[in-house]
Amino acid sequence: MPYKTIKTINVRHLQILDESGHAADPAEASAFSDDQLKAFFKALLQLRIYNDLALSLQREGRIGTYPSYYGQEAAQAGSALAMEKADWLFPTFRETGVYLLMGLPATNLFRYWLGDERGMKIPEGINVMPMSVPVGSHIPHATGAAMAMKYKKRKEAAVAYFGDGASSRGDFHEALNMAGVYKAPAVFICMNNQWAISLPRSAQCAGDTIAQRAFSYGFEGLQVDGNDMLAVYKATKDALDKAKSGGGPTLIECITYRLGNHTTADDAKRYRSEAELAKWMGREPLKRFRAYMKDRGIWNEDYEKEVSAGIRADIDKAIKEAEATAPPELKEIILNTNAEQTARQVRELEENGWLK
Amino acid sequence: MPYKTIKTINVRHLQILDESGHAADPAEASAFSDDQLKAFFKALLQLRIYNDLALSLQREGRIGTYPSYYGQEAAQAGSALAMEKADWLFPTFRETGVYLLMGLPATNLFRYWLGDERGMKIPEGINVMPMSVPVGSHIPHATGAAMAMKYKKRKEAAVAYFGDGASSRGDFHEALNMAGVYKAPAVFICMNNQWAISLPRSAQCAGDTIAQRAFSYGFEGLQVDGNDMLAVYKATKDALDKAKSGGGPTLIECITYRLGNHTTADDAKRYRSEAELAKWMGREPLKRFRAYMKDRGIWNEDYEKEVSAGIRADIDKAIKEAEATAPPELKEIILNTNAEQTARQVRELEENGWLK
Amino acid sequence: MAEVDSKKAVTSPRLKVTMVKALNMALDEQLAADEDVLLMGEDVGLDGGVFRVSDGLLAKYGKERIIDTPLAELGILGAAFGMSVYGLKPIVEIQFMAFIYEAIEQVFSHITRTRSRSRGRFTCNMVIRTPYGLGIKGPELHSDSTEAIFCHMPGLKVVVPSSPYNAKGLLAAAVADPDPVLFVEPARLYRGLKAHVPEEPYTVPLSKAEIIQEGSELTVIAWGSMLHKALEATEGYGAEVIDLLTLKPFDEDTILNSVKKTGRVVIVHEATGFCGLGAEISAFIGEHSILHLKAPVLRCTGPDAVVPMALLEKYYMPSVERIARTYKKVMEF
Amino acid sequence: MAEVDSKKAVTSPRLKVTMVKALNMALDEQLAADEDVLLMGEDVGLDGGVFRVSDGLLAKYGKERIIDTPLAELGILGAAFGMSVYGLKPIVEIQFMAFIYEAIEQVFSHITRTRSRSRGRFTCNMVIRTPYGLGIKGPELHSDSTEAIFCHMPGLKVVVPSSPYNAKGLLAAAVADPDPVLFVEPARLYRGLKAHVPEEPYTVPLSKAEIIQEGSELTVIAWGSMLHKALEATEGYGAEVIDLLTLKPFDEDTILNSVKKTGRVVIVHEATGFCGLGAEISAFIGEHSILHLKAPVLRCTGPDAVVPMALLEKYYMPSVERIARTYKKVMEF
Ligand SMILES: Cc1ncc(C[n+]2csc(CCOP(=O)(O)OP(=O)(O)O)c2C)c(N)n1
Ligand SMILES: Cc1ncc(C[n+]2csc(CCOP(=O)(O)OP(=O)(O)O)c2C)c(N)n1
Ligand SMILES: [Mg+2]
Ligand SMILES: [Mg+2]
Repeated sequence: MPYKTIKTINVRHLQILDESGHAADPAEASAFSDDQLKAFFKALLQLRIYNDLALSLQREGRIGTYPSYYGQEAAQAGSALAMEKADWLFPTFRETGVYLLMGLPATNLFRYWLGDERGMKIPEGINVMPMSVPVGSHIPHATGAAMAMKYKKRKEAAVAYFGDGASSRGDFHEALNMAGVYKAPAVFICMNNQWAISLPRSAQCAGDTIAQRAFSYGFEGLQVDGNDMLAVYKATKDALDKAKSGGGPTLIECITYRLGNHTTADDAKRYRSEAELAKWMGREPLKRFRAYMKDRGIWNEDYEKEVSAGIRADIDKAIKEAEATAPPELKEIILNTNAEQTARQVRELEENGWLK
Repeated sequence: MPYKTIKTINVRHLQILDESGHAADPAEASAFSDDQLKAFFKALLQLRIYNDLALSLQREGRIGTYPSYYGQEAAQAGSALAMEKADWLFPTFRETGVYLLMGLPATNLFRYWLGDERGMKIPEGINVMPMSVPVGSHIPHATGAAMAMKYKKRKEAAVAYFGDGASSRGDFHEALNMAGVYKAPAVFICMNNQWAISLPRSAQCAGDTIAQRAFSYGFEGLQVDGNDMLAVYKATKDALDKAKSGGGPTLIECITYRLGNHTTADDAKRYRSEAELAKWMGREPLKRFRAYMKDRGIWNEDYEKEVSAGIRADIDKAIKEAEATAPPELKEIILNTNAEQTARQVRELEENGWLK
Repeated sequence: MAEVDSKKAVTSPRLKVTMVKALNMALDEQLAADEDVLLMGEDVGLDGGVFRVSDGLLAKYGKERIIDTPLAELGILGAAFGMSVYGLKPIVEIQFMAFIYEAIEQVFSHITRTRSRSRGRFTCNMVIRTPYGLGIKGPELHSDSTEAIFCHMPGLKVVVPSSPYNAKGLLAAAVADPDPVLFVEPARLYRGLKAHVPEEPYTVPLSKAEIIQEGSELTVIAWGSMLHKALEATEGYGAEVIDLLTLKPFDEDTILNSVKKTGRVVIVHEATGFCGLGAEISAFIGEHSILHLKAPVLRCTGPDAVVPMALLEKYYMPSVERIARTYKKVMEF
Repeated sequence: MAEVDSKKAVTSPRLKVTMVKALNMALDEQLAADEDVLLMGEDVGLDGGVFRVSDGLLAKYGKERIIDTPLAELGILGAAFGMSVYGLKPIVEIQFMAFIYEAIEQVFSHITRTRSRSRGRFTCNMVIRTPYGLGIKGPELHSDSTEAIFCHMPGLKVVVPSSPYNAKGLLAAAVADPDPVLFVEPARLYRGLKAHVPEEPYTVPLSKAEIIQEGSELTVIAWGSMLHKALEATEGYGAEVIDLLTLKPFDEDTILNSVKKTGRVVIVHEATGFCGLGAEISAFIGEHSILHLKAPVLRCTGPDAVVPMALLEKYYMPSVERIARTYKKVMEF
């Protein structure tokens, strides 16, 4: 045979808790302390409750179109909790939970979902970029920020979040390729929730995994059980450590599932089966985590009630604050376009009566 | 260990003639008949001579900027000769040799290099698109044409040519991904000539091969010795056959080398070493093919002289014809913009005196 | 919202439908009439498109003709280009206008240049459909109106319907056109108005504007989403309202004839003013009709600012009041 | 080619240099002055850029600051955006203007919107340099001039130098500007003219036009590559010639003051006319100065056609004769 094999690539997968929530890898699982587990559980609950409340607000017409992340809480929380304050995050519109955990006040988020740009005025000290709407287009930003960190010789990493759909976009490719070339301290987290609106993952790309794409860019890609908070945390942490110690980028494909509609403007029943939904409902991250907490003897109903109540109170307060915020002034339409207003902009502000 | 391997990918390489031109795989090599070899040799010579003449014309100021393909003749000829008339080709500006072998009159090519759009008015019956200048941007066109062929249930394939540089572009990714999804009868031929102007392949991407990228799109990518005409021919033929029999796309990475400057406006001495050039000069395709012809006892100097003379006469005639062609009429500036001229265009034609 | 029921839409049987339905009917007709017509884009299949313009077409024509694509705008337009030079007539849906930006190179460097580049050997019979504009309280980047950018691309036609009737007829004409057409649909009007539309196929010609209201005091030029506001704001004036319909190449005669009559012009569009299409129309009128002008040609447009999200959108978009103020300025000059 | 030696370029020591060299000096100064300034693009390193604008900088500043990138325009601009929100000041070279098209989404959806989107938390101090225009007998797509598209993007400044002197000073000002600037360099003038340029750093302010020649009969507005032809064609008229320098936002006062004086205007640009920047300038003058106009504002531009290759380029580009004909039309109106 004139053909000879010149290269072999192995794609790895990480799971610590199995689908029912028991330790698939007891050694790894027991490395997490009780306190850590409790903090993780609180984060999961916080994300679940926020999302539920946001959905009700939307139904009541109190916020605009909202993209639920129901089912993806472990992937969001597991990765976010692995970050350090100095890391820079580049999320999409579905990473509401990541914003919350990185410290963005819930008030900001509710304002944003009302259609108020001020919601994405991220407070100084929180290095999370505003939600990126054009799918995939923000991935190169993480590469650039990571290149900047490397140039500045800072022990930081840049993290991009994006979906399975986004992995089909040219920006994904150019960004990961450049990150590989410059060995940039970047972590690329693909939230493979099996759907891009109505397009199933199988029709998004013909490759078996999205993770394996990383090898063409000269670094590792791995698959993680995205509904297993411990696995997501560990994979993210490992990737961040590697990035910060000069090991270059990593692509992490979190296998998860969007249990809700794409957004509140979508009706997933048009394109996917009840059976599929039921199957994934069985692997839902909170239930799994609860089961493992029980195994560890650190969960009971009262405990969960108490934690929930605290979270709910905080979010309720944030909703009140958000709704009590005065609407943006009309001059805001123009004022943030550039640092200084042009003559034309000044005229427009005056003629339209936007200065008052 | 919580990590487990879930997928293994093997990247293959094809060589039939070794670097000195002797059969690396005697069985495969001897499958080519003497007549075939002679036709291949003629093609290689034709390409070499055309390129030499084009370079002299450029030096004499008789054509404009010209991108030499010196060193890449086997990759161009080996792939082009594997095509059928009904296949559609989407080449770049460096595939002059492919145009010649697909039947585009050399006159057209010389006109084109003079800066005359009429040179790319491809005659009916030749399914080769005009040279694409924005690197990478034409790759999706092959995917689309292949999808159309499949829809029309025709046994044809669409072939895109592009460089190692182009493989960094988003269009490459989106095109190959879509081709994988639709199992389109497409063949993607990457002419990895080690350089994208001054950027070496190693700085273009950190992956070991460009070929391996195909696996992320769900189909095979393989590396071929691109200075081995037999290997290129066989790989292309196999890929075309696979495409036409419903097997989907293939990515072929031809490992070759641009022995000349990027274009006549470039000076490769600014960025690459004499030693590297010398190394690749030793693997130059024509010399290798000649050596194998000798092994087979079907080459001698007189034979080559005779073939060369015929080729040169043809090209000289084409140059004369090209130079005797009347310059384009001025109305041509506007006439081909759309099927029918708009009122404004008619005014512009009149006011500028372009109608005469 | 005012109902614009074209005078031409009088043949029977007629259906009272939304623009979404009218477009759906047009697509259905085109697909039925010519097997070389395909529809492709994100979510156009089972989902029927996020605005449901292609609802039901997958079931009728199958997934080889109603092609759900990966999330890859440049791949989509690039592949559609490959299909069209091969001989098919793809209709591409780009989910929102701002999402075509990744693929602008395909439009500008290939789709619009292939006829010229190949001196006519290869042509591109393609229609790119995309919704535009504010007024739907969409998330960020769901409300752009950047038609002017595309109008600056030689070789491209740009069309904007304003009613169910002309949406159906213009889309048919766009598919029939041998050159590429960008067909920009005002999202705010998708379901905001219903009108009678003939059931049978018909075309509304490209490059012809329609005079929606005759008048002799003021010429108002608008299209798509702004047309109805511009019309509403004319109350009290004898204004002639021109629905441009095809933005590039626009109907020069209809504009100049009206200007000759009125001597006063206001152009209304939602996009930011600087280098918007209003500038071209104004410059064109200045070049050809300066002696007829009794007042400056004014534009009422979006400000020189980033398109806002829901809370500010109704201020960014020219309102009936703002438009009326502009008319007043021109009338009182 | 006429030499435009700015009156301001009188400080000594002075060097007589090409625009390429002047830009190289400006880059060198910026890199020397601020370690947050980086240069990135295709072939900007060892090769010194295909026009040699960055010649020698790699040796001086190293490959961490003079970054040779993969062939990936959207990746380049996207990464540069990430760098700039992080706090660096990248200067990006796009090899030819037409090759920015793949990356337009980065410009339009991120680079120009981040200040607005984040209400000032994140800003983008980036300069994108790219050569434009015909006259270099380049291959296809090496001669586009699509500045108008970028002028239509709120939040972006667009600058075009016309001489070695202003190239150096404007580039310095562009780097200093806190917002993104598209810096479009006339390739035809890269080596076509030499002029005296101070060795020390200086800036030429953005948003200020320069009156290159004073006059009272006719206002001529041009920039970059066309400026010198427009100037040459004024022979015989008392024409005031305005070098716009910053296209967006342009210097309104200089234009209006001149129009007030002359009452006659011609705008010259190389890009196709339809929705070109000439349209905006003409519309603007019409809006603000109609009573001063003695003749229509005319544009002398490229035709509504695909930019041609070498053999036809000199016809597509406004020639001195074509420009002079346009002046005549306006003068004789
Ligand atoms: C460039 C672009 N194209 C289309 C859209 C419309 N759109 C919004 S989300 C989405 C699907 C995204 O899928 P994926 O990347 O898997 O993320 P998910 O929504 O599943 O979280 C689409 C098509 C968009 N926002 N941007
Ligand atoms: C989109 C784009 N960017 C930049 C260029 C300028 N350019 C022309 S060829 C080239 C290098 C191409 O490298 P590769 O793809 O390896 O092809 P090769 O020239 O080696 O055949 C560059 C940067 C271009 N033509 N198109
Ligand atoms: Mg998804
Ligand atoms: Mg190459």
